[in-house]
Amino acid sequence: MSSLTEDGPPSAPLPSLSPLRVLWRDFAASRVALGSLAVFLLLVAAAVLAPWIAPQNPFDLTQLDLLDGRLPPGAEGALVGTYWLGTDDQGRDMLSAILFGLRLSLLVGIGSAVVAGALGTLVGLVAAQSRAQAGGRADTALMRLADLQLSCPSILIALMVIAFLGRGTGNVLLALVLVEWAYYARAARSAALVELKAEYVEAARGLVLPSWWILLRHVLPNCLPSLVVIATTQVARAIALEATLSFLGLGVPVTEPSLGLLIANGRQYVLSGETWISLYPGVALLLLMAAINLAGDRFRDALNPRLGQ
Amino acid sequence: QSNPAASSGSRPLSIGAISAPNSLDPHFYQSPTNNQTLRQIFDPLVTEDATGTLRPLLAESWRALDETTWEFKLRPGIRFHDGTPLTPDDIAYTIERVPNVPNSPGSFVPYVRNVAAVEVIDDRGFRIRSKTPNPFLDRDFTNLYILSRKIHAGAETADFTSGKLAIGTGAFRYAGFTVGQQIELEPNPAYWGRTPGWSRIRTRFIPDAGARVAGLLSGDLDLIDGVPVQDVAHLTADKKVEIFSVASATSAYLFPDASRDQAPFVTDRAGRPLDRNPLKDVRVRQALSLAIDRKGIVERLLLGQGTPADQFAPPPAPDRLPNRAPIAVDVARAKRLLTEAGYPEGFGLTIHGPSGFFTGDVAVLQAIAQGFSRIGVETKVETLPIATFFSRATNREFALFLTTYATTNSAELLRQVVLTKDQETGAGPFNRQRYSNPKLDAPLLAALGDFDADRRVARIRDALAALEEDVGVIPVFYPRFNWAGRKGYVRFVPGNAFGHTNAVFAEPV
Amino acid sequence: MTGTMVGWLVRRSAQAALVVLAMTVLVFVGLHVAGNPVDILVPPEADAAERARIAASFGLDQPLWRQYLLFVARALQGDLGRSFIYNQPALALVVERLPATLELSLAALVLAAGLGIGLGLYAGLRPRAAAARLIMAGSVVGLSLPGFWVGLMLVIGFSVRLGWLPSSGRGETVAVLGVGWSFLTADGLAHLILPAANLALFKLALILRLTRAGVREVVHLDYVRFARARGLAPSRVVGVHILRTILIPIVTVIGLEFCSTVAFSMVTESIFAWPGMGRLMVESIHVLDRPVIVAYLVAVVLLFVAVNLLADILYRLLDPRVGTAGAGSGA
Amino acid sequence: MNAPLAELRGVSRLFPIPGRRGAVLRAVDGVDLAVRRGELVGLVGESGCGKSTVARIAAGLLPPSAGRVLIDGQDVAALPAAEGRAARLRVQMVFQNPHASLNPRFTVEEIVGEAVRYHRLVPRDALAEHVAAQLLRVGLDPALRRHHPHRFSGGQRQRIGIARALAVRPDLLVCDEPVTALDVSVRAGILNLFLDLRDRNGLAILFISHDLSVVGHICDRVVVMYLGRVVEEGPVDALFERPRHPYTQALLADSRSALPEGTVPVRGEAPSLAERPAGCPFHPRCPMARPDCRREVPALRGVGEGHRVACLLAG
Amino acid sequence: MTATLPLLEVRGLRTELPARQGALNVPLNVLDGVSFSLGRGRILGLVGESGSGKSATAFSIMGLLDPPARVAGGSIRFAGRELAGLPERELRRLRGNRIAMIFQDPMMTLNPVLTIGAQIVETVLAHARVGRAEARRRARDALGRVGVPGPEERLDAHPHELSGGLRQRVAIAIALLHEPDLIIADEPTTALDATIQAQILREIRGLAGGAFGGGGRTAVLWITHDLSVAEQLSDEIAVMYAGRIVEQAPAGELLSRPVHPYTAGLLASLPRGPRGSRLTPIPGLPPTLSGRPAGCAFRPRCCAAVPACAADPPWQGRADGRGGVRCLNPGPEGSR
Ligand SMILES: Nc1ncnc2c1ncn2[C@@H]1O[C@H](COP(=O)(O)OP(=O)(O)OP(=O)(O)O)[C@@H](O)[C@H]1O
Ligand SMILES: Nc1ncnc2c1ncn2[C@@H]1O[C@H](COP(=O)(O)OP(=O)(O)OP(=O)(O)O)[C@@H](O)[C@H]1O
Ligand SMILES: [Mg+2]
Ligand SMILES: [Mg+2]
Repeated sequence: MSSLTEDGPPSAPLPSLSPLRVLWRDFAASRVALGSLAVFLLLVAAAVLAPWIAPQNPFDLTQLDLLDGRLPPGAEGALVGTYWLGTDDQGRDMLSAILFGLRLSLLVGIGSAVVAGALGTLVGLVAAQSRAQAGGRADTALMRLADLQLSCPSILIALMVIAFLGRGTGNVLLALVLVEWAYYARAARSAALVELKAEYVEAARGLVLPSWWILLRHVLPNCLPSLVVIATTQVARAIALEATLSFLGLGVPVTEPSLGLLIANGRQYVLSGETWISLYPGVALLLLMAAINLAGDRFRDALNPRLGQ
Repeated sequence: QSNPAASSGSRPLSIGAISAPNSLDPHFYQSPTNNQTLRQIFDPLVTEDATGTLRPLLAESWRALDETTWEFKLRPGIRFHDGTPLTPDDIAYTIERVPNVPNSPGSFVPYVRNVAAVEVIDDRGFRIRSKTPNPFLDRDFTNLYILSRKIHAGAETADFTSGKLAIGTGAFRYAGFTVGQQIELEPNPAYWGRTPGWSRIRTRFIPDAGARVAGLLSGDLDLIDGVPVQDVAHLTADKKVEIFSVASATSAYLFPDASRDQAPFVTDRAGRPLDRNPLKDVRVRQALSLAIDRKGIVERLLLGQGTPADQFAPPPAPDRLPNRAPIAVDVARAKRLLTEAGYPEGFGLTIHGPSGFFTGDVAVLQAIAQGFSRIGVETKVETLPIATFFSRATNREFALFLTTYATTNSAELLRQVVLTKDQETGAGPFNRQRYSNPKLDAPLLAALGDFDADRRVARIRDALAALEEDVGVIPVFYPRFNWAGRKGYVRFVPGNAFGHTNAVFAEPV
Repeated sequence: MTGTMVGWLVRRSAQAALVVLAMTVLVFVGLHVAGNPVDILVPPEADAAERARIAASFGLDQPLWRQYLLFVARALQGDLGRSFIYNQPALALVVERLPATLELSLAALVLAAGLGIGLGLYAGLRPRAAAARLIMAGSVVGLSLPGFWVGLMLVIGFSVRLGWLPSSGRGETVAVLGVGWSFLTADGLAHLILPAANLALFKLALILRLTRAGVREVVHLDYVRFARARGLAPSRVVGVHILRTILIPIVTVIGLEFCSTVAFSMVTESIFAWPGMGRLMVESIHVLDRPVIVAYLVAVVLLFVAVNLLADILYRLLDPRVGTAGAGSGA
Repeated sequence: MNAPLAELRGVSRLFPIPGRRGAVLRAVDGVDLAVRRGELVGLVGESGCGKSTVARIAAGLLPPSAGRVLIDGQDVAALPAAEGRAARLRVQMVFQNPHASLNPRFTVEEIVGEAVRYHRLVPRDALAEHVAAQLLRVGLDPALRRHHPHRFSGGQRQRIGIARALAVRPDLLVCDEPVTALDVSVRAGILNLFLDLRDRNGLAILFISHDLSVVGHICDRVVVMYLGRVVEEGPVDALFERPRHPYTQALLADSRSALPEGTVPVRGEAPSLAERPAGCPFHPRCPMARPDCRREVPALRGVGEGHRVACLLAG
Repeated sequence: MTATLPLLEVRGLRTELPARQGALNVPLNVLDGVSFSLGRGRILGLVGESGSGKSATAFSIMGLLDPPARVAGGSIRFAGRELAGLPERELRRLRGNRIAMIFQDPMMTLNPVLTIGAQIVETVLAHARVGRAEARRRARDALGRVGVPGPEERLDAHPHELSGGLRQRVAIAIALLHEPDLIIADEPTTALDATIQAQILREIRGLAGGAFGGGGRTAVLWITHDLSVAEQLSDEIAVMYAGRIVEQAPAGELLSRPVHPYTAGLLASLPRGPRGSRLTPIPGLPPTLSGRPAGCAFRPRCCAAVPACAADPPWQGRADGRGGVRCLNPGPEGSR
């Protein structure tokens, strides 16, 4: 693609945009990405505003009525007007449950991705730096730690966390972070190892900038694209893992179901034909994932100044 | 469609079972799964039917001669699968063997600990002497399967599991076993009684309910147990499927911490710890009991596959309290009781329960919380995997938890669960909340040594009534067990109230 | 070359041993905190004496540190203890089920890798084609739907409604090298398809996306163009020149995914009643059967090390520029 | 003659050979090199002979395995940390690849101003001005300072690299093949820039290239390397007029005309550094090699004013 | 030399790159009417600024443009056969067989993960029905022919184990495998040093001159931006600027008497004069692909530009038919 970049600068200087504006312009150039972002923001907004827009607070047991259990979509209920998406076995309005569940799933998925991403990236950068500059002892130790994590089934880690700390959203988050950091660490390390060999890093060394500065200012931004890719799949993975934990009875509290837990709960009603209990949360999850992945793909491209425009 | 070869004994039976036995050694682990599975290969002296009544099996008849002596008479002509005849000495051997099964995670010792000696009278008769009077001695032999001294002397658990010594007197013979996967059986042509006419029985262990149902619907399986409640209705409507069910001997109940001055997970409505334990007040316990919509739970969550509780003891127990009406919801009275007890505003409570331990456990706990919340007790629900749930319950970490107990014997139910815990005598091993009620203990202890059947039942009922009055436990419901089979191929008549599948009860049609 | 290889192996094994040791400590402490197996196992009729006997027979009456030291002492002699509930050597129990899990995981990986690489190549080479867009959209579905739900859907679709494939179990096996493999019989293969597909779905999506990204990067490189300039057939350009270069990150991911496959096979094995060690593990976790859990983890770590080793060897076959030093650091 | 600004004394550098445990490759072998204030020194030699390694050692990017790097007569490695950093800032590097040596995510302004800001070389409010001045100095419009490097042509990018180096006010620029990737017209502009910097600012430049016509045009002195060793060095005129080492002779002949008639061409490829031949490293390819070339490693000997050569035959 | 039909004849080649401006499709012209012809046994040097379209010309002929770039017009006749629009299958038969190409960077053109032997053998097998053993023998011979020492052992080497010079010679050996009629070399010696470059130039020269079984019938299109290399090697030189050939002439003449101001500018920027004297680069910047001015694209940088240059300057052929120039105001002193 070198030929493309030989395309010189325009003779008249463009108005200088701030980097964020440029990022946004490049991102917005794709209609699919804009659409995905809109869907994503809509879902986030719906999740954030859930307490105000949901017909019911599905986490509040006094608002539930067993007698409204497993009503099909569109049924009229005793406590809430119309259950547009039906109800689950406890009589939870599915629409409300999905809105609130989205909140939890976003918190769990994105929260764990952010925390694990930050932690794992830091570990990966430190490991790469140690390998590139200091003989790699720290690298070996950290990577073995990552091995330890990767070879220990995530479900067992989650069980232990929940055994130590009890069941709860925060603990699920912690378990997911413990499960995920190693992926980021490895990805960050391998990307950073490549970047650390790049000439611009050498140039920065020549300018007598300290290692941490180089790692954070030069290496990290250049590792971001691959980390964004990992992050988008890891968000999906975290949400799926949370759902799986719920399926195994280890996830978030049952009275405060996430999307995954809603699906897990609804699964038992699939054969009996009450498919809406798992189907609608599934559709919501799918929408969320598609939006995150498509927007993430574009974001990665936009992060690359070469592909911009 | 009916099979032309029906009932000719040439048809195989393929069963999908919810759980698997962990060994084929009948004395290795005392659990309903093991007992039901092994009951196909081995026989006990006495058995218990679906109404909790004892019936003869290997023993043709028995009676207590005095408070510590019981005389049994074996059925004539019983042979093990290899042709070895059954003798009274085999009973002695069986009792000798039970305490000597190494590494058992739950042995049959409690059933035989009280046996002082086995005396052989002749080639069919023998006497069992007990150390202390035990009116329930015959009941203790319902799950103890008889082995042969000749065949099984020195047998190790592994010898059974490998099939080598899986030799019993039962209706079926061992034909293959893979731990955790499946067991295969073939009919025992020399069986003394009638054997169901299956050419071969293959039981596969499929823990996932959806997979079992799907297996049945797709024709991979002929009979499944543990049919999930939500599938009962549509399977009943399915022309190719037939549902078989039995009222179980299981009682699902809430166990409040009524003994400590301060209990964990009890707070005021704002979440601050309380200086006293409201659950200690019988009015509060009563209020909680009245807040539960048992009918709603059974009808809506269990879809009718159960019975709302009217007392602690389950329906198949002959000695339970008669003529009780199901406990109805009464929110007004419950609120009144709370006010009387000094909690007009209610309080905060977290209730615990296992997840995946019994049908609908998670859903039921939430429904209970719904009810509690309605009378002002702000209730949170925490369900735990059974791996941690029971340990924490045993460590008294919960204020109130949901669990079950299965038995057809009310005396046993009370002794195990609510009798004042006593390390010496081993009383109340499952009394995890350390409940203690002298008004219950006295009649119960008397009943446990009483050989007069009528008086014993009366005393047991006194104890049950005392428990009911004090609301020591809050009974919720009694589940129903369901099986589903291919219509026109198999009929299942559950022979007892403990669930799990036993091909002895499956008849070809 | 071989000398350094042996040294590298030794180092790697020592590290694996450390990992195992750390893991066992975690498991001992974790399970100790989680609960007491006696509470789960005891039959309702049991009394206090019986409980004490059970605890003693499992060694659970000892303080935890002594239990651990005892375990280490025995483990050094190759004895990982007996299962609390099966009374069989835990390792044997796990190893007995290893083939089933391996077979399932490998089938899933092969499926995921085969389809993922194939579709990824297509989507990468023809990024604008409608089919390619469809494939990419499908991959999002694969990433986001929970496996336990998809599994049931597969069963409903292919077993219940269509009746094409069996719904659960492992089917007929053929013994090769003393262990039973089901992919060698038609019946076994039929049983394998659904669980493998279920397990493969997530990985399929991942590998697909990875392959596509790799192709997009490599397809413009000079040597690919040079290969075309030499008049090579498209199959060779794509199959050798493009694929071989992008295979390295894919092999890495497959190696990494292998362990998560084994872990996630727990769910699949439960849904499809697949008699593998994942299901054993789930059951063991439920009853806190520590020896089995430990044995399982040991087996998984060893597998992990072996897979990593294999991946490293593959690297070297795929890319001659990777030296031993690189591999050592690559981990 | 003024004292050298920067000096390498007996510098060697070993690299482990990947895949062969314990085996090392001697990329640079006992090199002495000095650059004086305001001097433009050319460093030429076959690809892989260690030119870049020497450059990186000189610029403080790579520690030597043996030997010392002196700046203003002081051993950089022996200086206290702060002074060592200051000393290292005085030697800056310009890289061959104008693509790879600029962080693609930085704007020009960030690239040029980063180190200045970090080391607080100018007051904060003067930073923008300083950056603009550097850009102007290398002939770039400061209005482009917010652009990312990919929007610049190769020549402009190379100028950004030079501006980055100049921004920290170095005394010596080490330029590793700075014009190889550029085409002739762009190259001319960059070379002019170097000459200007030397003449106007008295900057010393170590200029690595294998284009002898360029080296001959701009350099004052030339150093010729072969297989990690300096084989000949001297003032450019003397060396180009009378190359004494057979390798230098071949290099010059080939660069003057790629298809020379009549001369004996140098045959074959340079052996790898890992299998350095015994004796004179050039002897396997040398058309005039004598038996003793195979045994004796020739040392540098003076053959004229500042002109030294390492060849047994040169007399 | 030969009066017969030229081997390669390019007429009005237009290669474009789709682009959008707002809602409009405005393809960019990468090549804007390139014409030249090349006879058997001749070497044509193609020089010009970076980005002027030299590689695009080569890839257009080979049919290897990176999509979405495509040939939009003009004709490419090879041995009397039209290549533009030829189906991929047919093109594949020609590539590597009758038309061979050598790329700039020897590190990047050989697949790093395959042995040299594998890459030569696959090329043999792509065009000849021979067995593996025979293919390997041919591979070894090919290496021997371009002077690679120890060809047998080199077959099993990987590219990274060879020096740059050797790698480039492997690429040349591959190009020569099937004794092609036309070799297109895209800056093949830029990355090499003088001694190695000299060796390769000698080999190419020999090839066109009849060595290596080419029979003196092999034509070479030699792309470079090194004017001295072009001069030494080629019979004729064509100079490209902004997607067009602006001047073509016999090698010696073009360099000694440049006609187009751009050619003159290129020559002027070579180092000459006394040591340390300033060089004279062409002022200004080459136009971007999207910002090429109408008419003569060099106009903004040309000091001899006249208003008429805003109209398209026509191609003025030389009297001897060997080239021509595209300039309204040409002259040996054109730009000075
Ligand atoms: N970091 C390193 N690790 C291992 N070997 C290295 C390293 N850097 C350089 N080398 C080796 O040292 C030798 C000299 O390399 P160097 O880059 O200095 O050569 P050069 O003269 O600059 O070549 P070129 O003209 O191709 O740039 C080469 O064989 C190279 O492979
Ligand atoms: N796929 C593409 N996408 C965008 N622009 C392209 C593409 N291919 C070629 N170009 C543009 O076409 C023009 C001609 O490029 P080409 O590679 O032919 O130049 P060149 O003369 O070979 O340059 P160099 O000397 O740098 O190799 C350039 O301006 C380049 O930016
Ligand atoms: Mg170099
Ligand atoms: Mg080019």
